[in-house]
Amino acid sequence: AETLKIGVQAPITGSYANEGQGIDNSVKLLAEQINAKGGVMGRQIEVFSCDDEGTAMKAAICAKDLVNKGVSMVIGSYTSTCAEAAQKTYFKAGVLQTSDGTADSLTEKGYWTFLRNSFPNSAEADYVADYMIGTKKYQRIVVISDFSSYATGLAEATVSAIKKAGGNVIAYEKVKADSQNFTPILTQIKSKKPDAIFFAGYYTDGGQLRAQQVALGIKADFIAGDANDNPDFAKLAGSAAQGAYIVNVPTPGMLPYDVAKDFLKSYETKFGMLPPSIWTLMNADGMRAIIHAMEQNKSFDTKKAVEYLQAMEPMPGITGPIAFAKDGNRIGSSYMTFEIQADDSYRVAHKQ
Amino acid sequence: MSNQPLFEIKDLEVSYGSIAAIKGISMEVHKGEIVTILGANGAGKTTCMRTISQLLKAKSGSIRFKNAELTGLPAHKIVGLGISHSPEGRRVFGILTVEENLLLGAYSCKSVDRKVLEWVYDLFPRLKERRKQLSGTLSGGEQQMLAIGRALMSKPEMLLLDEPSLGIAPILVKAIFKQIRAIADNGVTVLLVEQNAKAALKLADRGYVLEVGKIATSGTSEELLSSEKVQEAYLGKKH
Amino acid sequence: MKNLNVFGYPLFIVFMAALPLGLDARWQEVAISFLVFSVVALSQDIVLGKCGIFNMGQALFFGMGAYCTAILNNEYGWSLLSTIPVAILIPALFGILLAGPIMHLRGDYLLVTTIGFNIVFVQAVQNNLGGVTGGPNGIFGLDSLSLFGHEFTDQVAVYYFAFAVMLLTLWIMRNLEHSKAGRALHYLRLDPLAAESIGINTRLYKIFAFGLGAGIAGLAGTVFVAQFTAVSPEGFGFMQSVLFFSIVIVGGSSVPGIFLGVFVMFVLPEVFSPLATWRYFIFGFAMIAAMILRPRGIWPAKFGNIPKFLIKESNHGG
Amino acid sequence: MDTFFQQLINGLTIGSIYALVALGYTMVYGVMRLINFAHGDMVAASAFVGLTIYTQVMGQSATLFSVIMIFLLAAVSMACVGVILERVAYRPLREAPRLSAVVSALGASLVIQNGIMLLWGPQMRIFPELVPQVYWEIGGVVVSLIQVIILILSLVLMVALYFFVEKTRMGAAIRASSIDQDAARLMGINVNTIIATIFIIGSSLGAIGGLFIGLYYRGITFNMGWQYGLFAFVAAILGGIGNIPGAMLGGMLLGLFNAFIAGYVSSTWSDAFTFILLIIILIVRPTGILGERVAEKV
Amino acid sequence: MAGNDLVLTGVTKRFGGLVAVDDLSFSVKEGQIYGIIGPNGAGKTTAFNCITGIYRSEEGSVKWRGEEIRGLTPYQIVDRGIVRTFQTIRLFSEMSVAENIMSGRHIKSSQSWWHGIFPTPGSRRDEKENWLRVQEQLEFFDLQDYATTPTGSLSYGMQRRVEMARAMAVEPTLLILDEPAAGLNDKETCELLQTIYKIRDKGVTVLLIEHDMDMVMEMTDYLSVINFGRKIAEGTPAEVQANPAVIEAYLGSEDDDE
Ligand SMILES: Nc1ncnc2c1ncn2[C@@H]1O[C@H](COP(=O)(O)OP(=O)(O)OP(=O)(O)O)[C@@H](O)[C@H]1O
Ligand SMILES: Nc1ncnc2c1ncn2[C@@H]1O[C@H](COP(=O)(O)OP(=O)(O)OP(=O)(O)O)[C@@H](O)[C@H]1O
Ligand SMILES: [Mg+2]
Ligand SMILES: [Mg+2]
Repeated sequence: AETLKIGVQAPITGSYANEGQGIDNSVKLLAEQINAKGGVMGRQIEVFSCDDEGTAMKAAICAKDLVNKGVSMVIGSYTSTCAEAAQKTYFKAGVLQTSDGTADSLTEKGYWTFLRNSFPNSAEADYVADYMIGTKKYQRIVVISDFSSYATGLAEATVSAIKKAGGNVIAYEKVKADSQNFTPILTQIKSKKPDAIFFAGYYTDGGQLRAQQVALGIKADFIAGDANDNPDFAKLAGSAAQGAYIVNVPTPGMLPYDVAKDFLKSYETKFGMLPPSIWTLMNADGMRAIIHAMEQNKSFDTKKAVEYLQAMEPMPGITGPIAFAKDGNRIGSSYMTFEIQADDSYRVAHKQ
Repeated sequence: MSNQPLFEIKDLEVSYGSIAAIKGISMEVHKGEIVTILGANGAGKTTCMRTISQLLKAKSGSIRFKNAELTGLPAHKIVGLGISHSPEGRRVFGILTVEENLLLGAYSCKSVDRKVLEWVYDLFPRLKERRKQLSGTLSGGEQQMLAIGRALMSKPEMLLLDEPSLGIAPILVKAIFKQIRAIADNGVTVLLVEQNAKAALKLADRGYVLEVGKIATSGTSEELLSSEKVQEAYLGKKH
Repeated sequence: MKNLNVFGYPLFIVFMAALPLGLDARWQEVAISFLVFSVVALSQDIVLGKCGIFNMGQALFFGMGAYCTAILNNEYGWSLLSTIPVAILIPALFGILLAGPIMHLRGDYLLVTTIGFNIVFVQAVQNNLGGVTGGPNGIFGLDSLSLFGHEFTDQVAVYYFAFAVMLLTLWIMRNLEHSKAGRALHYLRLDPLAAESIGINTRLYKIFAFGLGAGIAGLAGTVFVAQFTAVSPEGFGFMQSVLFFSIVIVGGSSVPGIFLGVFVMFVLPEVFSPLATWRYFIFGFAMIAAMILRPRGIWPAKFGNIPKFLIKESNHGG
Repeated sequence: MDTFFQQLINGLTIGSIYALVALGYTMVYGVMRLINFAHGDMVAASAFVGLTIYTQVMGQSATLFSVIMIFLLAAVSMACVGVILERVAYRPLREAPRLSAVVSALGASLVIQNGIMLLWGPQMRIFPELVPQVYWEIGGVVVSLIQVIILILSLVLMVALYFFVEKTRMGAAIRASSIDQDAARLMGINVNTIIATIFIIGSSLGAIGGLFIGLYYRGITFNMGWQYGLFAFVAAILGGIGNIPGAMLGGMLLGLFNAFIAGYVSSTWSDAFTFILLIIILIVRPTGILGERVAEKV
Repeated sequence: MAGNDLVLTGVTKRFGGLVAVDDLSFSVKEGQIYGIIGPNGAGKTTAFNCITGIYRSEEGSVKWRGEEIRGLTPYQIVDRGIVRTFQTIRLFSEMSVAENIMSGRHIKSSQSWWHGIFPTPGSRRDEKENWLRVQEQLEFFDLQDYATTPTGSLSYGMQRRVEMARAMAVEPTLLILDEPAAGLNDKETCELLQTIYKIRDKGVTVLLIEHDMDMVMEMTDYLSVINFGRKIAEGTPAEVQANPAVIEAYLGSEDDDE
């Protein structure tokens, strides 16, 4: 019988493996749930996973691979870089792609096949700038990113948002992801006497940066972007985690919606743990939205599905109401700032 | 000659991969003798010596020393049994000093016997002069002396010498041969491989002539020196 | 040896020429990868296998070729095929320039310098050198293969492009074996001092090998771009170089050995892709086992490449 | 000026880790003329083994005793891995062409690296905070307890190793084996024992390096061995491979290069500049700073 | 200008503090078989290395046909017709005898490097011609039967012959041999002697180092004796043999013999 082929492109191994596995797991879980109810318009869902290892090249290869397998939509990837590397291939093949990648550039190319299921960097940047300048009134801000599209996008957007808000960015530095040793650059930063450090990269580096910042005696507040919202951040930073700030949309456990509670429960029963982060859930929402559109259209046509999504009223999602703008961006945003406590738990420090 | 040989080889065969280098040789050496093995290039002399030291493993046959079987033992056990080997091409430890080389020669003994060291220095006064010099910077002849001296450090009962005159100036060849005699007079049995047949036969009591892995002739030095065959092939009328 | 020339190669070529007809899209893609990586491995063989230069940075030239093509296409709109001369010349030139000052280094020291070059290259590309390399993400969404304005969307076209490049490489390898230059490489690998002492300018020929290897790898880079219409730094990292290095040694630095090596290293993993996580683990064992069982490689290169009239009936060995 | 001294301390800390790991490369190279590419992965493996010992054996206790036990047990287990590695992957290839053994080493590296991934998973694992985060600020320069421990312990180990190799009977046997194995056998030296010893020493030092990485940076990944292994290998080459003081010097210098280049020139170009500097040094001194201890005469 | 003469004047080569060759001068005339003898470590091989460009002497000059060749690289020196063999055999042991000899044709071949990529009819013809020359050498040295045999599996004496054939394939005017008889037994030495005569008869000048005094006395036209890098004597073999300095430093007196 004919099936509805859905691809997963995610970093199933590599540095972001637990995020990637989260995405893969939730797609499989959704597929199972839908198949149990008789599938999508009578078609069973068949899932094809491709591991992009968080690298752009592998992502490009995955894209070709998945297209060759004849999928009609792809969920993922986790990083903007990987999502971007695969975009054009999906676009050429008319395959829908929904990713939590937050780099603004993802929606700037005019590929109708791309649907962002998270909120773009620029939204986060505005929030961060407002929080740092408006609320905290920092005078000497350092911004650090790595080389990924996501991090550079977020960092650049933040720098310009801070400047627009009248703040003073004394340094904007880039670090190499996974390089572990950040002391040389932190030592240089120390000599500039900052009062806040904003880090736009991923948690694997963020935790170590924070630990080394404290070890070097740099007494600045550490504010980390959304990709640091992972339990490993605090574990990596060790006792230095306390007092670090993380900016993100609400954590899975905080989600007030019924859909969310149901989904989290089945996820936990099936996999014995909670999803690693909200990004997993955003991707699940992306998949739910596309299938919803197909069902409403009574057609598997991808183009029609997108047209429907861009026009539809917000539908209830795991991560809140879902709706899409004409450029494929998800509408809305709900950022907040968490402060890490001594026991590694979060305290909400500021809400939008 | 006593009836029980100190050292005995029986039907030894050795090969490199599929190439047979030694094709069944037997020989014996009695205590106190100097025995020489002669032969053209590639006859298998070095192969034979290396097999005695177990650096190479025999395909078949037996090698017995003081009634103990050597084949199958690991190479580093041989010197402990009383057989010392001064290899072809000297093989001194170039970045170690002369004295360090000599001390390593006594590695198999629990402790270094100062008397042996003095004896070696007596045999080769040049080595004493150069004690602290890196052995790699010695001239070829000095290195050869060092190699022999190093082999003596383990107080061997039998000494294997592989071409001690190779590439050595005539004057040093004479000096070295003289010391080999002195070593033998000290009660050490010597098995000597030489290219320089005339000199070797003058020194040795008996000899074996090896030809492509087989023993062609053997006998006392006098017999060999006067043998037609040996004359022709090795001592030969030149030109 | 004779059988290989009379039957082996023609059969292989005919088989490869007909191959895409029997494959679905996914396996066609694997087949293209096989060809591209074979060409790079052959280019590595010129440097490592023939000339004996311990080069662990061949991916650099592969990448440089790919980037030349990608940048010219992306920034200046050149068609992929028209970038070929640049994609050969720039890596070859770099190969020559880089080789110059380091060719006097011995084995392992050369190994690190070539690794170093590779790392410098990857970092330069990641840092978006000159603003054209696309940084760590690379360059995506390049044009497909086109000829005289006609665009080939089918990847079978890419396959035949790769196939042609492989044939060209094989032809050059063959010419090399039957020339003074090719022999010189063997001589200087086996004993540089002896080679120098019979009149071989070892430096010149080492640089020649390096440049030639770099040029061919660069050409393979163009094919790579045609296949993926994308480039990114990690495709040309040090790990890739290690793979090419291993292929040449595991293969035994002979042409059939290298094809086998590429097949084992790049195609088999696709066959066993369900075992993905176990793949490299098993692979490592396979590499060790291959070397232990066949220390000179699976299919060791043979010498004795001499004209018939020299071969006498009573010849020994050979 | 503070910044300069701070970078110096940072550079020396990481440099001494490189040096410890580099010793493993250099010692094996010295005797076997083999670049043991698996060494870096053993360093990584050691960190994971240490983590497991901490959670499974020591019951997550962070006392001084348990820290010492972690070091001892991890070093012993890596020494075993090293010996097995030599038996399985290198000994059969002693007579083979040199590059075959290199490829075998690369294979072993893949096996160990992916073995770690299969056993402990692909994600980053987090090393416990075994050394309390204690800092001293001396005139603007911050030195942490862990840095002091790493520096002192590495130095002690290196000096001990140097005396072992230069002044003892076993050391002389090691040096003799590294010059000429057959000649060493003729002296009654059991070369197999020597090689096993080399692997035991090298792997244990590497294991300690791995634990230092875990303690210092906390995040450990299955593939981090490549990164540290490569740098340590470069350090060994920089000093002159096969040369024990060379490896120590090379490691320290590399750590300093890294720190100063990343600090003063550009952190994004630090690897590139480090390698360029290395290449320049090699062009000027083709066998490393202290030179390789081999001489070929024609 | 004196024909194909090799003239060394005041050549000095140091290794660190060691003066391996010390102010050495001698001249080899066209057509001679010229011998160099001296104790081990006297600097003979080093002197050869200075002539053939493997080392560059710090002082002095090496003139060949009136041209200064000190400072040229080995391959440039080969290009001028000077070819050497080594004290330890350095053949390409994995390769066949024919290929080894072919390596000697390298410098005579008219192909340039790019012919290795794109052959031309001219380069193919050149290839063929050089193989024909290899055949000539195979015949000259009586090696036809071994054309395809890897040199590594030949006996030592045979390898010496291949090495000589390889050097002769270069068509040298001056052939430099470093202890060609080392490790040969008397019979093989005799054969070697005949070969060297044949080479000389082709008009090639021969310069050699040798420890085998019988051979040296028999064969050479003129001799230099070196000790500690310096020349201590020169002359015809008979003169040198009688020179007390040489006896003391090198030959040893007859009464040592017994
Ligand atoms: N490592 C090896 N591999 C293959 N064949 C070898 C090897 N070593 C020696 N042979 C062959 O074994 C035979 C005997 O060699 P061996 O070295 O024992 O001769 P030899 O009598 O010592 O000669 P020489 O006078 O040159 O030292 C020769 O044919 C040689 O080519
Ligand atoms: N590359 C080098 N580095 C250091 N010293 C060297 C080097 N080459 C030669 N020597 C030294 O120079 C001196 C002369 O050596 P050379 O090889 O020329 O001697 P030789 O006369 O050829 O001796 P033999 O007859 O033993 O071959 C020796 O003391 C040797 O140790
Ligand atoms: Mg021999
Ligand atoms: Mg010499």
